[in-house]
Amino acid sequence: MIEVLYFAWVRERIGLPRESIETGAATVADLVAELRGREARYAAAFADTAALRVALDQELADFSAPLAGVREVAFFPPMTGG
Amino acid sequence: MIEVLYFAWVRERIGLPRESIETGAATVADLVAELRGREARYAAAFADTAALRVALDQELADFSAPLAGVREVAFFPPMTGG
Amino acid sequence: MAATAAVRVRVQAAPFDYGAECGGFVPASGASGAVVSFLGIVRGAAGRLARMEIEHYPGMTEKAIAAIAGEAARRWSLDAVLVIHRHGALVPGEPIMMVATAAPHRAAAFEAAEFLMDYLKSRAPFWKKEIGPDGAEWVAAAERDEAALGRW
Amino acid sequence: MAATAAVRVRVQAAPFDYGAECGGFVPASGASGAVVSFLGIVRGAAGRLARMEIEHYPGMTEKAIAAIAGEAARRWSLDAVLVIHRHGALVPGEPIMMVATAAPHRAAAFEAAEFLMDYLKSRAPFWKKEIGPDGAEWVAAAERDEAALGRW
Repeated sequence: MIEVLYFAWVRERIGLPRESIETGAATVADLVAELRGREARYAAAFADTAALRVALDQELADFSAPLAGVREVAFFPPMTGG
Repeated sequence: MIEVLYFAWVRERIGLPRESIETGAATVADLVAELRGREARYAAAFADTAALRVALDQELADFSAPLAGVREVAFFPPMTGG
Repeated sequence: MAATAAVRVRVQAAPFDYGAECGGFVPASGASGAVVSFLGIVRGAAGRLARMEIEHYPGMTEKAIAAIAGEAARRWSLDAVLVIHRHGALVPGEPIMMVATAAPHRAAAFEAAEFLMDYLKSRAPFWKKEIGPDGAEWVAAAERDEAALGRW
Repeated sequence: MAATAAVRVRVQAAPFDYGAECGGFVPASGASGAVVSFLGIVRGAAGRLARMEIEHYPGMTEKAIAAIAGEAARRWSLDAVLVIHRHGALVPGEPIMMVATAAPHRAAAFEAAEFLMDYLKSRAPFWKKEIGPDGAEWVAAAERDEAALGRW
């Protein structure tokens, strides 16, 4: 089981802030492919991963990063703080 | 008559903060030469004009600047504010 | 100095008082000769913006800011760093965030403050949404903000 | 913006309160999104400095600072500029001077504040004398301070 969090418009498109997912995905990209296949709202949120960022256990990561040992994955658009 | 002001170590070497001088000097450099010839304390203060700055009527100027129409000349070391 | 820089980070919904924070930062700056403070304010844009909502990622936000501040303290000789960043609903004129740096020399204080701003803008997990008369819109990341990181 | 920047300059012997000045500057910043403040503090240098005396050129000082602030307002889009510089006797830990800038964007606020500092250091008629246990000495102008003007 992995905790998956969504922020900003990713959260709005998917319609929830977080969920627990049972997955055998080896990498972030595999997880994204799996989520895309679920429902139209996921396909919409993950249509363009170039517009997305990912954090693994609260550290920024690449989409090619492995998920082994990861407890928390977060997807969000580029940050706009400051 | 021209008002001549001295600041910082120039003031200390000459021993006064300002004086009125009757001079026919055409430029700042001419005035400096005239002052240098007065007394040892002036010679000491004006020994190295590369270490000095000059302002004419409260605007920074060059030593080659003409004195015509100038009412106030100030000599001082490079500024160290801030 | 770097090893002993006093770093304080606050992530909060409540407004803060820039003057009081600046005043409070000075004693914390120790032997520093130079203090630089930056304040970001919600701009009104001629009635186009009714309010702003800032979402963040609790847990990661604090870690990310602490990492950025720690990196600044490694790169420059700093005595103290303060970062405050708000989340939640904000109206035009309100303070969004501030940074303050204290260093023996002004160049380090200025550079560290600009470094903090550049990284907070693109690497701390905050997302701004603007709510105006024509609806709500997530603020898009500016390419120049990403490009700004290249100078460090 | 440049034409309407609110420029305030104060040259004074009395101490000032950095926090209060920063707080008071924010309302003056109008529609600005970014405020940058800089504070210079007398450094103690491990007991080497008993006090500092700052001499200035009354009349020229105010004009020179106003000219520098005016130049900043011409170069950057600024809403407000504040410069305070002290003269007379100061002890370690006391504020020497401050600048504050307000602008729609942070880059302009930062750059204008650094420009003001660089020019005030080498072009405003102030001279610092350090008085310590070994006597008094006029602070020599640093070559790097003159060189710093080259970047603008």
